[in-house]
Amino acid sequence: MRKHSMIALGFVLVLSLFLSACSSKTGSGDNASGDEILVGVLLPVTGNNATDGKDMLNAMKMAVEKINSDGGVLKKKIKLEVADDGCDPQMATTAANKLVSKKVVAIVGGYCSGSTLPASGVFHNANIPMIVAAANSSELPKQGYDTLFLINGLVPDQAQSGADYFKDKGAKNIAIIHDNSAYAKDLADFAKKSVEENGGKTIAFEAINPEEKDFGSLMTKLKSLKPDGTYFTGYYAAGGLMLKQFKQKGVSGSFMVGDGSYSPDIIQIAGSEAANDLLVTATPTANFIPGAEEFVNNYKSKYNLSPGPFSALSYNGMNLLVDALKRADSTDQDKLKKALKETKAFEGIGQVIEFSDKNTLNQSNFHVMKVVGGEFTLEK
Amino acid sequence: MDVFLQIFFDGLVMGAFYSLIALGYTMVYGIIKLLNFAHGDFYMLGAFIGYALLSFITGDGGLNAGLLGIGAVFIITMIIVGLAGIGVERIAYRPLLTAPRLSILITAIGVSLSLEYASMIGWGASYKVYPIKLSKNGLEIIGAQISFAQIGLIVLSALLMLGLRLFIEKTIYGKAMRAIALDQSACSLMGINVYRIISLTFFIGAFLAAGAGIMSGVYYGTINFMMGFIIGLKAFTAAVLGGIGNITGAMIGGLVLGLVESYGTYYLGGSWKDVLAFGILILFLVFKPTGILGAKEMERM
Amino acid sequence: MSILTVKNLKLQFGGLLAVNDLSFTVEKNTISSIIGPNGAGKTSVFNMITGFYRPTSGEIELDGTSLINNKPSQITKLGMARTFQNLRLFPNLSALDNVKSGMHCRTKEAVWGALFHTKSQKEEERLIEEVAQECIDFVGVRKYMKRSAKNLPYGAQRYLEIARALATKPKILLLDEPAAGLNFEEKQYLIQLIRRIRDEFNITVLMIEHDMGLIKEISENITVIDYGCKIAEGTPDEVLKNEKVIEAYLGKEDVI
Amino acid sequence: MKKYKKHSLLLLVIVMFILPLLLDIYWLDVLTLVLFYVVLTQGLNIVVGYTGLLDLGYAAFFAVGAYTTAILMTTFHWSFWLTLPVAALFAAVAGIIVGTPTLRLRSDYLAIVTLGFGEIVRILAINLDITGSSSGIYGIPRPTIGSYVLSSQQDFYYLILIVAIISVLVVYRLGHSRIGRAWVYIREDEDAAEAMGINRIRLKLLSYATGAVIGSLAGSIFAVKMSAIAPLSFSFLQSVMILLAVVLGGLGSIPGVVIGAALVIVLPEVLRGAEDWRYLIFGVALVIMMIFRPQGILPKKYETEDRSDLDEKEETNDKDHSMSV
Repeated sequence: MRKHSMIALGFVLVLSLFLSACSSKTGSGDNASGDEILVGVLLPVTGNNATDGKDMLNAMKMAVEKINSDGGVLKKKIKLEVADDGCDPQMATTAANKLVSKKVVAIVGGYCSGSTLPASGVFHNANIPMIVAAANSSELPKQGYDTLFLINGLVPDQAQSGADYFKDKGAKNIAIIHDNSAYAKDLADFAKKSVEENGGKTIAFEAINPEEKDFGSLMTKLKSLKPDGTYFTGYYAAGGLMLKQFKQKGVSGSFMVGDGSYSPDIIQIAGSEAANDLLVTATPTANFIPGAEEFVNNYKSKYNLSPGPFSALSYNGMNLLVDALKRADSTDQDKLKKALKETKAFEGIGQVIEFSDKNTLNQSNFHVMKVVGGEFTLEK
Repeated sequence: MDVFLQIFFDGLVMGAFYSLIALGYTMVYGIIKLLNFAHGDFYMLGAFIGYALLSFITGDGGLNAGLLGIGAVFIITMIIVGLAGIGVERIAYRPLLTAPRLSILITAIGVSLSLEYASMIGWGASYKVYPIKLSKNGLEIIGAQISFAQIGLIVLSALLMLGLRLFIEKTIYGKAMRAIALDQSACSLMGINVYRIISLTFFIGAFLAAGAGIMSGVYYGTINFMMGFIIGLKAFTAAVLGGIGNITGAMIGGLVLGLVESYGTYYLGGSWKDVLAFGILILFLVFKPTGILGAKEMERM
Repeated sequence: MSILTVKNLKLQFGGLLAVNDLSFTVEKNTISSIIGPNGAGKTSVFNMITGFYRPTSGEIELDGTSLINNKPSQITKLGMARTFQNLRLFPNLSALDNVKSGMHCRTKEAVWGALFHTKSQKEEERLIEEVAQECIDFVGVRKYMKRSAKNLPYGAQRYLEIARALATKPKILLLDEPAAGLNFEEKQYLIQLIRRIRDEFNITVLMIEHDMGLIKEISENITVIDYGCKIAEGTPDEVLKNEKVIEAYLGKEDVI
Repeated sequence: MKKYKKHSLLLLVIVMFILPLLLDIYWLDVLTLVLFYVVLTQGLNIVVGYTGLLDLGYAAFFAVGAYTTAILMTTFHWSFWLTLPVAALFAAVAGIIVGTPTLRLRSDYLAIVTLGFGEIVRILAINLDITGSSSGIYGIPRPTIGSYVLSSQQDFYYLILIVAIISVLVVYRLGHSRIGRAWVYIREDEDAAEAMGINRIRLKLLSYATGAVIGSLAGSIFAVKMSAIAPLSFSFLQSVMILLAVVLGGLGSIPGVVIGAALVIVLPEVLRGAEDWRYLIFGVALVIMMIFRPQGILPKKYETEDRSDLDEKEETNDKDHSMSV
């Protein structure tokens, strides 16, 4: 029977671990609400998407630093509480619950749609407003949460801008490839719809595995289909390799990628030669935005890095939250929700934010970019 | 026809990678009946160490390394990873050689996790880009294109495999390996240093996997810390396909798997590729567990 | 009256003919033996009779029922139990749990009973416990009952394996070299044990053995095989005088 | 003695029921996850711990439960409680489908085949429309009891707690029955078990099916708790984590496996500060564990008598009769 006393002991140990851990945590949480406003950040800071996640976090920290040095908001300083969602739905819910337990006032973040979806449900249940800076699957607004605000353009808009570009260039036969991630599949589905509505034809609709490296036989297949344009909706790691092999195989037509691949890394992976003429549908980064020079320079001098694809959006998201806090003049969640909803022509870097009745952007800001000489340029 | 041939070449390139990695699997399994889950991670380690060395000797990531330089990096990397293979065997597997199968399998999973995340901490989670650019030139054979890089890749892996074959068949060490595969305790009674031969086996397995790793880095251009996982599983499939424990079988199995995946991608679509690979694996394990080249086992009820 | 009949049994491994055209019968309530030099195919015969090997051709009948194409577990249920040449106990389990395994084919409670502790399940568990303890007492290893099988002295492990086989309530018990590794006193005890199995339980015993002294003492009937063929049959005295048998063993074993 | 054991278990259950009142929502969520793992590990414990069949694709059964419930509730508007038996049935069938071809395989081949099946299930979930392909299934309704809607963290904590207690009970009772003993006999020595009249094929399939049903139960609750499921939750890494919990705790040992489940979930949370280091620490810990304490933290004891009670240590002249697989 000694065994059972050991079990009991083990359990008591585990439980005391819980209790001590949570009591210390809640304690610090209460302190934070004294002269600080705690804002939750939900981003992938580990794992495959950590690069973009950290770029976003950097921009948010920059925004918070500026706000706090300007005297903060509601006479309090902003403090960030970062939780890692790892782009994994299960990790994301735990991370979201962690943020809720810390009594954050609001959330900024959300990179992968796949993990943002379940997390947004947690925040909705806790009535905490969430400003989503990057994730833009059309499934997000479909949930109808009044706590969820999307400041990136939506997938259908992006798909439309890609399809329109193809139409303008007279490209009719389009091959669409996605990487089976929630977001890429969504974008691919809408792209197919848009292409066909524009009178074009989807001659191939293919999926790849995101970790894939060899697209030899897929490119052989594309080559035999002779597309006028190929649209890859997945992320840059696979996008770069695919582009390289696309050019190696000499597949006809132009190669376009979605904003998941909008990163200088895609040029580096494919090589600047192969990346020439690569098209990207995306919301332009700060570099292309008139008036964003200051942001870009500050970012570069602070982190010794160029801003990532979603840095500007994250910066805007944080500033929008502060703006709404000021207008609400309270950290009360219902008031904050209302203030966010009533945002009128908030001027961020490269975008003017106003929400539709579904809490999505009234005005999409997607453009087509083109790589020339190893650099992204604004095409349309 | 040209498309058919083109897919054949595409499959051959993938198959060459599978074969090289499958060799290590099959050798280790043949000798100590250990399913070395961490084997694919030696491939990853090879890619990363090759990357680090290239960056180190040239200062610019190997952009201006001559052919000789690249060759040297190739060999040094393979030796370093080979030694890492010995290290892993000494630390993690040797204490467990007589332990139940389950323990050693779990250990292998632990080693795999450790290698992966140690690399992630060392080199970061994002994709690293090999800066060596390969020429796009190549030959055209009946309408199908095959680049010199692809030819080089296939030739190089064929040479490595040929070397291994000769080593196993002609040298005293190779003989000792084959003997241990048959009866370990008899070998130690005959005065063969079994542990040393096991170490050697791990060295060679990791050595070849590392070679495949650098080749993949140079050929595809990107590496990351998880790159060894899926390819490790595929290589295992290749080893089973050819008859596990059988060196020639591993080579053939790799090529067959590469071809099957290549044609599968073309006709069924890329997302079904892994289902195809695992489906084949299951079918073989169930209906012909001894593989293409394996002998028939006695029927037991 | 015969309980086990083997007719024209043949077993081929690839090109090797392990058992060739073997026929013999075992009479009810006898103690019989199969002997032969090493590699003669004795254990292969046992493995075919108990269903572990599928014979290439031939017929095996237990009490008039054909055993061909039956799984080992079905054959055990039909009333045949066996022990193994190299002890095959369940090493980590207690001696008692080892013996309980024999009762599996004589009981029938399934998941339902286990989950809800039904009355019949409790009854059955009591029965299993009772029979297992009886068998343990019968072979005399009660003092090791609660210890892991692998921690038992070697002799006790041998007796335990017999107890486990008895718990299946067999009509016939096949012992594969039961005396291997036992010392003189232990062998004497084994002889007593085998006799008691036959006399008290009316179980027929068929064994493979190398120890001629032991065989002479308790076997009533002996079948000699060499290279998979039967070369002699009869009482110990008849068989051991047979020239073919002497030839087969010559210089190989310290016969007689 | 028995009374003492009962009391401590009862105390434990009471503590588990009171805990939600003391914990903040984050730790409640972590504890809920631990309980999910308790259910999953108990299921896997039957397959790996009792029967000795190494299964590296157990997450597949978790997936079958989650997807069955999700599809029935969203597309066909079934009540949650009605989906449970259907999910269990599907899982049992899936278990038999996985089990049948693996029956004749050796342990490490078996591991690979189950891994392959696990991956196939995940890839199917990604590629099929009925499973919502890669984005999975969203908006799974909350279960109701009468007019009460289970929606808060607490509700799901209690739901999974009850299921965890039931599954522990089920696995305990099965383990101490004729069926459970037969599983262990198969693990210890398949041939000897067969010779004792145990139909190993039928019992192995029963083991797979029972394990699968328990796993699917966890999956069904997971679906309604998360209200959204995606293929990523049913990856190979998930299978490995469940297996780790079983092995760390001690194969076949119910309390051990419960502790293993708690460790596997709580450690990464505690190590969250270590971010990138945690999986490395995990990997190294596994290796060390296997070398120095392969039987797990709280191993199952089969000797019912204390070794120290025996007067002398007798020479055990046993030949090597370990499984010659």
